[in-house]
Amino acid sequence: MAELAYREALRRALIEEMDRDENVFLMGEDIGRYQGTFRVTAGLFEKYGARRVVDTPISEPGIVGISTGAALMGLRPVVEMMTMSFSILALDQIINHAAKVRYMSGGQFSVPLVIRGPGGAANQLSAQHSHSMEGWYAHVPGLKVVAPSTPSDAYGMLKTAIRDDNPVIFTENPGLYGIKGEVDDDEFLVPFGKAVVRREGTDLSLVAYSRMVHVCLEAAERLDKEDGVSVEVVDVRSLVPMDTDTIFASVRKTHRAVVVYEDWKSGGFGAEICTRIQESCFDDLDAPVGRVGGLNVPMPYARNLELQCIPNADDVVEKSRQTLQGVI
Amino acid sequence: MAELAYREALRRALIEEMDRDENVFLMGEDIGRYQGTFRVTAGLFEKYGARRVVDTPISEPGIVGISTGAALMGLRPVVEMMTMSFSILALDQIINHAAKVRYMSGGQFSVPLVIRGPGGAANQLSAQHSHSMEGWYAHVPGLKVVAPSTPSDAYGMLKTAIRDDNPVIFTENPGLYGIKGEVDDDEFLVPFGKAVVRREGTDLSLVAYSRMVHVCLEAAERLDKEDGVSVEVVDVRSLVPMDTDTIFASVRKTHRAVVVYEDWKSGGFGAEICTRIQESCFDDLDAPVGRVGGLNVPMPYARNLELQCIPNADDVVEKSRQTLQGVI
Amino acid sequence: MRRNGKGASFLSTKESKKSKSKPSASNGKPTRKELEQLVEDLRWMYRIREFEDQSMRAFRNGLAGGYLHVYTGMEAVAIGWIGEKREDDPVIAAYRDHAYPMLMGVSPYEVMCEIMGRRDGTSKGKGGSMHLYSAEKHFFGGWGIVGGHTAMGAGLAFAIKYRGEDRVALCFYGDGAANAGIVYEAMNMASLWDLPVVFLIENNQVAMGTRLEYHAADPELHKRAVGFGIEHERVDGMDVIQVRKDAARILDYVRKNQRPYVVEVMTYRFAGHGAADHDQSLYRSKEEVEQAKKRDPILLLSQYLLKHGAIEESDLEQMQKEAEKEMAEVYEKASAAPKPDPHEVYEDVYTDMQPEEGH
Amino acid sequence: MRRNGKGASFLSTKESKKSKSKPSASNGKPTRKELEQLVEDLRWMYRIREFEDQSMRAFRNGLAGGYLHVYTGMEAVAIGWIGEKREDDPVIAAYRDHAYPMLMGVSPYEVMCEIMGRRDGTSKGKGGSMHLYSAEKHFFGGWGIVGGHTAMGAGLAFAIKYRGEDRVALCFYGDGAANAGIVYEAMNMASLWDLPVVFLIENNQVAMGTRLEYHAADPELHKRAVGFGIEHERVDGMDVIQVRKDAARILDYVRKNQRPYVVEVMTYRFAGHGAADHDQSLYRSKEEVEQAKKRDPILLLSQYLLKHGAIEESDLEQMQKEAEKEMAEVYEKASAAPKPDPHEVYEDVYTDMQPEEGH
Ligand SMILES: Cc1ncc(C[n+]2csc(CCOP(=O)(O)OP(=O)(O)O)c2C)c(N)n1
Ligand SMILES: Cc1ncc(C[n+]2csc(CCOP(=O)(O)OP(=O)(O)O)c2C)c(N)n1
Ligand SMILES: [Mg+2]
Ligand SMILES: [Mg+2]
Repeated sequence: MAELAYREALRRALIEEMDRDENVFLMGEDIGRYQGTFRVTAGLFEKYGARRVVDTPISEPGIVGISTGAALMGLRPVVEMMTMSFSILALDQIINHAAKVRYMSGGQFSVPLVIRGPGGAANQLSAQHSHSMEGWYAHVPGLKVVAPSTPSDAYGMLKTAIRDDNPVIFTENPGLYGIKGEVDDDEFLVPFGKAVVRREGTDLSLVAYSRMVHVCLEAAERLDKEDGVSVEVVDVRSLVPMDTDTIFASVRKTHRAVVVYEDWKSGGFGAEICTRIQESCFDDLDAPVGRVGGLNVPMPYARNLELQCIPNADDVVEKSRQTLQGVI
Repeated sequence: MAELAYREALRRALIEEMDRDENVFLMGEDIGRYQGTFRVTAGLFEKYGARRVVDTPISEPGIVGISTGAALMGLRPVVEMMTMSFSILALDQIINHAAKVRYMSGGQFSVPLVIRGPGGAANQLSAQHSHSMEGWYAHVPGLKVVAPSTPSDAYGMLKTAIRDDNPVIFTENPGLYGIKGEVDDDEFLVPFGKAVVRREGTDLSLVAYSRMVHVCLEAAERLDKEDGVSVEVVDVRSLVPMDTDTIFASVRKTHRAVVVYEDWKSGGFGAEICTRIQESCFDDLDAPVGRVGGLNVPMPYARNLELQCIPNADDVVEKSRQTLQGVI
Repeated sequence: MRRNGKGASFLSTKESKKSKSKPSASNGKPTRKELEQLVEDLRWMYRIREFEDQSMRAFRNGLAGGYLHVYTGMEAVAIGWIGEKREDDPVIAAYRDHAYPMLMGVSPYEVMCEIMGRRDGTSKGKGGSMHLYSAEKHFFGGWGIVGGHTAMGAGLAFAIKYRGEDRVALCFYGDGAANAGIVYEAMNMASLWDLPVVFLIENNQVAMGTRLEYHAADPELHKRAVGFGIEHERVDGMDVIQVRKDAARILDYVRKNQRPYVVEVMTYRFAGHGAADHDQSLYRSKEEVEQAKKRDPILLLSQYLLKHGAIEESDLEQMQKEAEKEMAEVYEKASAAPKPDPHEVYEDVYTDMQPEEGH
Repeated sequence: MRRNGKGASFLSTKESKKSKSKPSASNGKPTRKELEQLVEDLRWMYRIREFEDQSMRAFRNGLAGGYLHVYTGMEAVAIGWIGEKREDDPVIAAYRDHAYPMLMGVSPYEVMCEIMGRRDGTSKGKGGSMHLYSAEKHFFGGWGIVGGHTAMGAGLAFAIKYRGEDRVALCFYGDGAANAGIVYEAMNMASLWDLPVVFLIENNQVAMGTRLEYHAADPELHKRAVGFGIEHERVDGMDVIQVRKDAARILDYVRKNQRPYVVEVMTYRFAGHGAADHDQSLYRSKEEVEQAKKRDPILLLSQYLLKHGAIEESDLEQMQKEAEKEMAEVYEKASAAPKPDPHEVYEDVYTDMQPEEGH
C-alpha cells in the first residue's frame, strides 16, 4: 500500500493504461513539454514522446473533435482540459458529436474517449475559470460522468474510464490534487455506478461527490461532536451511471438527507439527486431533502467573497441542523 | 383583440420595438433576405434594411460575440438562433462572456442582448437539432430565461426581453409557432417572474412552461372527464426569475404536484422545480412531487421512436394518476 | 459592402482554369478502360439523381420527415472523388449525405430505409437522412451541425498517422460550413501535425438561403488555407472527367507528402436547400439555375461519351429508365419495411448499459 | 514535423523589416515635441514595469491570488498603440491586462486594488487581475477565455459602424489565442461588413508553456488574414518609436477606409507566463531571454533619447526611482484598502434583480 497524492494516482493510472494499450494516447494544452498545469502528466512526454503525449494549440473544440475522430477509428484518446471551464467551448463537440454518434449510427460506432480535468473553484480564479460542469454532462445521454473523491478512486476509476468504450467525463477538482491517500500497489479497477458509504450513521445522510465528500466528512464529524448526531456520508462517485440504490438505502435508514454540491445551487445536478430521493423515498422522509450548493453568482475574485460562494462545512452543518429539526 | 399566430405575435413585438428604439437590431442566419427559417422575421429585411436586419454567416460563437460587443456599446441586439440546438456552439460566449461581464466589471457594463429561437423537438429533426436548452441557461447566474406558451405572452414577453438590460434567453418551440391566440391590439408588456394559473383546480397541480403547458391542459381536461379530478395548470413562463410563490400556492392548495418538461428527464430544470416544491411545501404534500420529462436518449429520427420520447398528454395523465393515488 | 472579394463567380469551364491537372475532355484520346469507367460514372449520376427524386417523394408523401437535403447537381463531386480514393480511405461529410455511402458500397435500399426511419436503415432508423453511417465501408457520417464534423475529419487522419497506415481521410463540407471557426482549428492542427486529410469544400455558392457573397468576405474559400501553410486550390466540380483528374492528383499528393490539402470544388445544387425550401426565388433567379444547368454533370458527361462513341443516344434513355425503375423499387421496398420496435429507443445510447428509463 | 512554417524567428530589428512605415530611430531628426512624448513613453515603461513588480509582490505575499499575468517586456506595444489611438477608440484585451487601463487613464491604485480584490478596485474586487474594466475610459476588459473576446472586439466596431461614429476598435490578443476558431469567424464578419477594427496579435512567441512553433502551423500569424481579404502585416513591438509609426499609419488606414486590419506585433515577455509559472526552462533557455532583453523596450528607448540628448543618464535613474516610489505607495495604499462587504456578493449579477440567495 503506497500513499499517493490524487494527482500521482491519476498519473499512475495513465502510465499503466498507456503501457497496456498502444491505442491510448494523451492530448491537451501544455500537457507535454510543460508537464501539465496541475502536473498530472509530469514526465510522460519524456517517457512516451510526442506521438502519444500531444501538446495542442489552444483550440478546445478542435481538440475534442480531433480526438473524437481518432476514437471513431479505434484509438483511445485521453484529453486533458486545463480546467473543465474550458470544455464549455467544446460542448458542441462533446454533447452533440461524441455523445451521439453511437445512437445516430445505430450502434455502428463507439467513442472510447476520456475528457478529464479539474472542475470547480480553486483559489481566486474568478468567474470564467471556476465552473463545475459535471451537472451539465450528467444531463446528456451518451456520456458517462464520474467524480472521484480519493486517490484510490481517482486511480481505479481513471483506468475504468480509459477502458470504457463510451465517452467519459472525468471530473477532478483543483482542491483534490494534493490530498493523499492509500492506493493498493496491485493493479485494480473501480467500477462505475457504485456509490460508497464513507462514514456510517443513523440520523442523517449527506450525499456528495468529488471534493464535497471531504467537506461532508468534516461536517459529519462536527455534528457528531457538537450535536451528538450520527451522520452517514454517501460518496456518489459516479453520476452516470448513478447508484441510487445505495443512496436510497441510506436515506431509508436515516430518514433525512442533505445533498451537497459545489456547482451553482439552482439547477445543479444535486437537484436531480434530491428529486430522485423524494420520488423514491417519500414515505421514509421525516424532513424535506435538504441541499447545499454554491451561491448563484458568477465566482467573484476577492477571496472573502469567493469563500462565501463555495459550500463549506459550516454551510453543511447549518443545513443539516435545519434538516434534523426535531432530532436535535 | 386580434387573433395572432405565435410567430406573428413575435413579429409584431420585433416591429414595435425596432420602431420604438433605433438601437434595436436583429442578427441571425437567413433571417433577412430568406425571411427566417420559421418566418418570424418575414418582411423585416425589406422594412428595415441590411443595417438593422443582419444576415450572418454560419458562425454562432462569432454572432453572439459580435452581438455582445455591440451590446456593451449600448446597442440592443436580438439574435435569432435558427434552432436553440445551435446555441450550444455559442455557449461559451453566452454563459462565460455575456452573462458575466456585468459581475466581472463590478456593474460597469450591461448586456442588453436577447437570444431567441426554437428549443425542443419538431418533426424528425433527429439528435443534433432537437435540444431543449432552457434548463442549462436557467442554471447560469446573469441570464434571464423565459419560455412563453401563448401568442399573447410571446408578444408581451419579447417586448419585455428587448427592453431588459440583461441578457435574456427567449425560448420558443417549433410546435408553438402556428398556434393562434388573442393578442390585445393595444401595446402591452408581460413582466418576467410572474407565473400564471391557466386552469384552476383543487386536486393536483401540473407545473409546466412553453409547449408543455398545452400538453398539460389537454391532460387536465382528460383527467377531469375520465377520472373526475380537478387539475390546476400553472404556466411558469419565466424560469429566471421564477415565481415560486404562485407555484407553491397552487401546491399548498392541491397537495399534489407533477412537473412537466420536454427536456431530457434526468437533470432537466424540472428537477429544480421539483426540489424547490418539496423543500418549501413538504408538509403540504400528500404524495411525492411527480415529474414527466423527455426520455433520456438522443432524439431518434424514426417518427414512432421520436413520439415515444416527447412527453404527451398520455404520459402526463399516467403520472398524474400515480400521484393522485388514494384520491382516484 | 464587401470590398476585396470578387463576386460569387458563376459556374463555367473557367472555374477549372486554376486546376493544376491538365484540362480533360478536350485533349488526348481516352482509352477504352477510361470510357468504360466514365459510362459507369454516368450510370451513377442517373442512379443518384433518381434516388434523390425518390427521397423527395418520400418526404412529400410523409414517409420521411425532418430536414432532407438532396445532392442533385453535385453528383460529379462525390463520384469523382470517391471514385479516385482507395477503398479504405475514410470519408466524413455533412447532412447532404445520400450519395457518399451509396458510392462507397452501401445499398440504396439501406439508405432509403434510413431516410424513411426503418429498422433496415443504415442506423436502424435512428439517424435519418442527415445521419447516415457505414463503419464497414469507412463512411463516418452524416452530420447535422454545420462545420461540426471537420475536426473529426482531421481526427480520422490523426489515427491514420498514429498507426502509420497508408490512407487518406476525405472531409467534405460546404461553403457555408467554411465560416465555422472549428474548421480553422482543425486546419492548424492538421498542418502542424502533418495529417493526411483533404478538406474538400463543396462550394455550391449558397448556404441555405444565403448566397456566397453575403456570407464569405472573400468568396475564394480555398485561400483560407494560406495562413495555415496548407496547399490549396479551386477546381471545377461539374465535369467528372476533370474532377477525377484533380482528385487523383491531390489524393496522390496527400498520400505521398503526408500533408493536408484544401480543395474548393465549384459546384451547384439544382434543388432547393432542403425538402422544406419552398421559395428559392428569395436567393436566386430561375435564369441562374438554368445557366447552371448548362453544365449539368449528366449533360457534360453524356456529350463527351457520345462524342467519343462510347454510348448512343438510346443508351442514355436506357440508363435513365433503369435508374428510375431501380429507385422506384427501392422506394417501394423501403416503404414496406418494418419500423423500429419501441424497446429499441433505449438501445445504442451506450455500448454496455441503458440510460434511466421512462418519462 | 511542420514543413512550411519558418521557425519562430527571434526578436531582432529584422522583424520590423516588413513594416510599411518608414523605419524610425535611425532616420530623420526628431522634433522637440516628439522627444517630449518619447520621454513620457519612457516614464510609462518604468511605471508599468514597476507596477508589475508590485503586482507580483502582491501575489507572493498572498494579497493577490488566482492567475496573474504581467506585461513586463511588452510595454512598447500598449504604449505605442494606446498612445496613437484616439481617446474614445475602444479597447478590448485578454487577461494580461494591467497596462492598458492605466495607459487609458485608470489610476494604478484602482488597478492594484482590483488585483488585491478590494472594493476600490475597477470591478469592486469582483473581477481580479484578469478582468479589469473601465466603461468611462472605453476599456472593455480584461477577459480570461483565450480568444473569447475577439468577436466582441469586432462587435465594438459593429456598434461604431451602426452609429456612424468616427472611432476604431482595438482588439489585442496573443499568439496562442490566434488558434481559437472564433477569431476567424470574427475576421470573416469584420471583413464582410467593413468593420473598423484592428485585430492586434501580441506575438510574444509563446502561449503559456508552448512555443509558437509547437502551436502554429505557420508562425507568421498575420497571414491568417489572407483568406478573409483583410490587410495584414507583421511589425516590431519592441522599439516604441517604430510601434507608434505603425500604429498611427494603421489606425489611420482603418479610420479612413472603414476596413478591418490584422497586425502581428512581435514582442516578448521577460517574465513567466503567470505568477505561478515556476519553471520557464521547460520552454525556453536563459540565453533566449538574455538575447531578447537586448531589445528591451526601455533599453532601446533610453538609448535613443540619450543619443538625441533628450535625457541624461541620471534622468533614467530618477525616472526609475520615481516609478518605484509611486508603485510602492500604490501597493501600500491598496493593501490597506477595504475588502468587499459580504452582501456585495449578490450585487451586479443583474441590473435590476438579485439571484436566489443562499446555499
Ligand atoms: C451550427 C449550425 N448552424 C446552422 C445550421 C442550419 N443549417 C443547416 S444547413 C445550413 C446551410 C449550410 O450551407 P453549406 O455549408 O454551404 O452546405 P450546403 O447545404 O450548401 O450543402 C444551415 C445554415 C446548422 N445545421 N448547424
Ligand atoms: C479557452 C482557454 N483555454 C486555455 C486557457 C488557459 N490559458 C490561459 S493563458 C494561455 C496561453 C495564452 O497564450 P497567448 O494567447 O499567446 O497570450 P500570452 O499569455 O502569451 O500573452 C492558456 C493556454 C484559457 N484561459 N482559455
Ligand atoms: Mg453551400
Ligand atoms: Mg503569447
